[in-house]
Amino acid sequence: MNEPERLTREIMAMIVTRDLFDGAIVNLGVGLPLECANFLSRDKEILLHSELGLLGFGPVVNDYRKADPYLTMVGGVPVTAHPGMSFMSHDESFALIRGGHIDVAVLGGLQVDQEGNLANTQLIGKPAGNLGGAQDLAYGAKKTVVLMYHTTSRKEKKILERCTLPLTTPRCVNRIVTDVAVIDVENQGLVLREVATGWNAEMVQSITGANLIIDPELKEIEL
Amino acid sequence: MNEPERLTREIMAMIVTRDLFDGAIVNLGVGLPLECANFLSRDKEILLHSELGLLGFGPVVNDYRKADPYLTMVGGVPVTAHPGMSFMSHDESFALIRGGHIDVAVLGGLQVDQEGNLANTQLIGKPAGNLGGAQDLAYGAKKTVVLMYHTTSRKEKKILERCTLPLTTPRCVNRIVTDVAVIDVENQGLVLREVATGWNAEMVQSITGANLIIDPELKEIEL
Amino acid sequence: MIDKTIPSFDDAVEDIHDNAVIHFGGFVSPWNSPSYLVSALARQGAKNLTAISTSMGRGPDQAHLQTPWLPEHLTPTDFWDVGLLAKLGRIKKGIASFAVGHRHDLVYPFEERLSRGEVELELIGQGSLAERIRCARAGIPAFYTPVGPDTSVAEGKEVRYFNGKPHILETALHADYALIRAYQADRFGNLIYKGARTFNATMAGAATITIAEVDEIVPLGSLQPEHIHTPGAYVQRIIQRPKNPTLSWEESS
Amino acid sequence: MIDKTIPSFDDAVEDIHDNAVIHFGGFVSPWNSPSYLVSALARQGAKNLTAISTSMGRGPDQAHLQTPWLPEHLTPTDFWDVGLLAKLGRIKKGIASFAVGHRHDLVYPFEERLSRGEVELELIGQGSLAERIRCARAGIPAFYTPVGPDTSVAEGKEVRYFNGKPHILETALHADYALIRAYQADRFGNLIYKGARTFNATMAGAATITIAEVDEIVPLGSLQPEHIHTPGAYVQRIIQRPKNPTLSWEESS
Repeated sequence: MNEPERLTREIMAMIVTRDLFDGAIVNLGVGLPLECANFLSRDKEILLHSELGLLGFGPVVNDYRKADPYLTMVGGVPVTAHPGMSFMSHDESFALIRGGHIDVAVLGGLQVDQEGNLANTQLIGKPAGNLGGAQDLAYGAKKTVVLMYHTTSRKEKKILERCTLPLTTPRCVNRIVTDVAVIDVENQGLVLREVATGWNAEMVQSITGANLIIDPELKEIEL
Repeated sequence: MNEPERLTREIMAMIVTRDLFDGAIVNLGVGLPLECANFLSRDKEILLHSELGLLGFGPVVNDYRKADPYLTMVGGVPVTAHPGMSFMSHDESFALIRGGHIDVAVLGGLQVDQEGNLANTQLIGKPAGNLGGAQDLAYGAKKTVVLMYHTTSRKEKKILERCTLPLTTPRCVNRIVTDVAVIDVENQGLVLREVATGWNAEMVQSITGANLIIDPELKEIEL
Repeated sequence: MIDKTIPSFDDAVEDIHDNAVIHFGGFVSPWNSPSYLVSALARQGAKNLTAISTSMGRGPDQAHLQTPWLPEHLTPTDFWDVGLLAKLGRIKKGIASFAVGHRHDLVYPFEERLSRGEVELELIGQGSLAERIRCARAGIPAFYTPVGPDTSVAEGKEVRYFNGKPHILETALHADYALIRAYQADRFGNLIYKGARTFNATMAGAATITIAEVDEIVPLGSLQPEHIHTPGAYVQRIIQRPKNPTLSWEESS
Repeated sequence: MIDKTIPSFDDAVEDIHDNAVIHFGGFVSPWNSPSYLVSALARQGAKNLTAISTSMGRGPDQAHLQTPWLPEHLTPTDFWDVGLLAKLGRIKKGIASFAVGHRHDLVYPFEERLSRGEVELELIGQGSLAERIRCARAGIPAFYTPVGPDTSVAEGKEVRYFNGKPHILETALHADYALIRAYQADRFGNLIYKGARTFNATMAGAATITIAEVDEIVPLGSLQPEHIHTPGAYVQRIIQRPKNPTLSWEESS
């Protein structure tokens, strides 16, 4: 049986931004999560935070000739100024994170398990990992969303009963958004809330390494 | 025998300011120590710090009609703006103190003993004391100078073998400047360095509650 | 749309409940005290409050004494501090570095009640007080400080040696509400202070709800990003002081 | 008279000794890296250094890759980071949150030496790194953080419960020297940053000697007191970047 089409990274990002509330303070990890910056609703005021000491910045700069070199988020990505933006030191930036003042952290993931443990820092074949600010964000944010492909490029499962890679942060993930499903981490386990068009619960379960509890109101993903 | 004349509060303050080095960052406690602000050498740049988050302010305002209400030091005393002045929060202000970035703290004292213990917060007849920032200053400053009258208004001794009042900070005092003498707290005990005109070591010892080691180069106080 | 502006001081403190723990910002001056928030809380009536404040205040009768050095036109009548609430019997416990008047003839409301055993006091040095509040903002539950061993503040606290010196364990002081004062705010809650930032900037973000009383609310974008002292993420409510001072704390504004 | 201005970058780092512990400020961008201080230290030759830095750097060959998104006129050639020192074999130990290239084809000098077992690494999350450095500035020897339990950073560290949750004890990271970058300074050492203040503002004051490389030294009094981010009390030396960029780290400026 051929697998139904998976969602694009753009659609995946839009699922995350769909659920952000007006006024939310949001930190987007590098890579896939950063895609969300391009799909923020114009009807809502979302304040983006970046670890190096930047809050409330505007969209990523597309025309790099217009980039202000003093205004970059993590990864050196140039962003635009926005009314109400503020700057701070690295220690204050992480006081903001650790102190619980970030509403939503959107992070990439290598593995997530049914307890909400997150592994996203291991680098295969490297003598060490990179921790960055992921531990603090995953712990500190009021809600942690992992945005990742459901399986690896080699079709290995990434949602597991128990992570096999070193943990970034234990018991921190609230929601997993993938290219086929939206899954919430609840006390009783992983609850499948939404599936991509053409997918059903069985098909999602077949590429998931932990038992999925099917939401009685399971829906097709809509934006 | 009549006691020789004691020094005025102005002269006492001048002894302290005489010894401040160019560029020193200095915190003056309320009361007597604040008098030093009026006698800072014009040949030296001394940066005054105040706990509420103020560094490098100018002299105390004499003509209160010219006072800027947003610019007051501890005790609500209005001070003047000065080039190079900066403001900070209370937590940063005490990071500066606790972190060892203040060169000299000049504090008042009720009692000092031969170990350099300081008691200066007890309020007789009150249900509690006021700690203020004295504990942090006495601990954090690189040098702690106590500026106080040698005896109480009832002629009680204030320099003792061991403080009888509750301690503000243990083992913190480096120098005691009084209205009759300059005494350093050294490992071996209290060393009498200077005496006021008309006073000698014996006379100072007679109003001191701890043994004074006489500096072989004992001098008359000069400004 | 984010707009943290509250229409009245009464609205700003409406939900403060009995037994609440409250940070009171400022440093005993009319120009850095959240006076209108204090007076609104006095009218609102919440009681059994735990007050965290550098000073337990002078109260309504003596507040004006704070600035005897100022000419009359610079001595505002609308200066109220936590002493007003102590006077009214709303304070159960104070956590402060200044608890009493510094002269024998200055006896403040909290001090009176302390003498009569009606209130509880935790006296703590200003630096540890500031750091404990900053820790609440920063999500740090406890830290070791070299300030305080072998003194009254060390009583009952763990002592531990680092670098051969004794340190005591101090814990974070989180509050339900922080009442603070700033100079300017925008609707995101970004704050700028004028002069020394005192405990106002320290307490912003150290409570579940931070309420900032400001001289002026300015349009979004007026505050330069580099100049903002407290990012709006730390502030839940802002309210502008009245242009014409009210004469009594009993009068709404 | 206070004047913390140093005439040359070589003079600024002259006394840095072998085995020194050094904070390197910034956050991997030419606009916040203390590039000229790093290059002067490379020329000076001090070795067996312990480097505390958010990233162990890209080194001289790959530094320009940091900003591939910028047009050429905004891609400066005078960008050097701690990776230059790693390349030259001057680093004994790194304390960092980013230790290696984030792609397989990006292998940086520190990473190469780490693979060969020539250097030691203490990997720590960015928030704990920042707080440990801030504690050094603030005279706090140790604190408990909720970030890190049950992960690699907890190894060998004390675990303690507060509010029913595990925390680990982290200790202050003081350095002998902090090499930082700011936008403007006056002769007192007061600093203003442009944009996000990164680790530069965190490290200022966390070392015995803080050396600030700035775009511009301005006359005393030019910086408004409310706008100063780092008070001069935290800074021992300041030095202005050259108007015309040097082309190689081997060239003095």
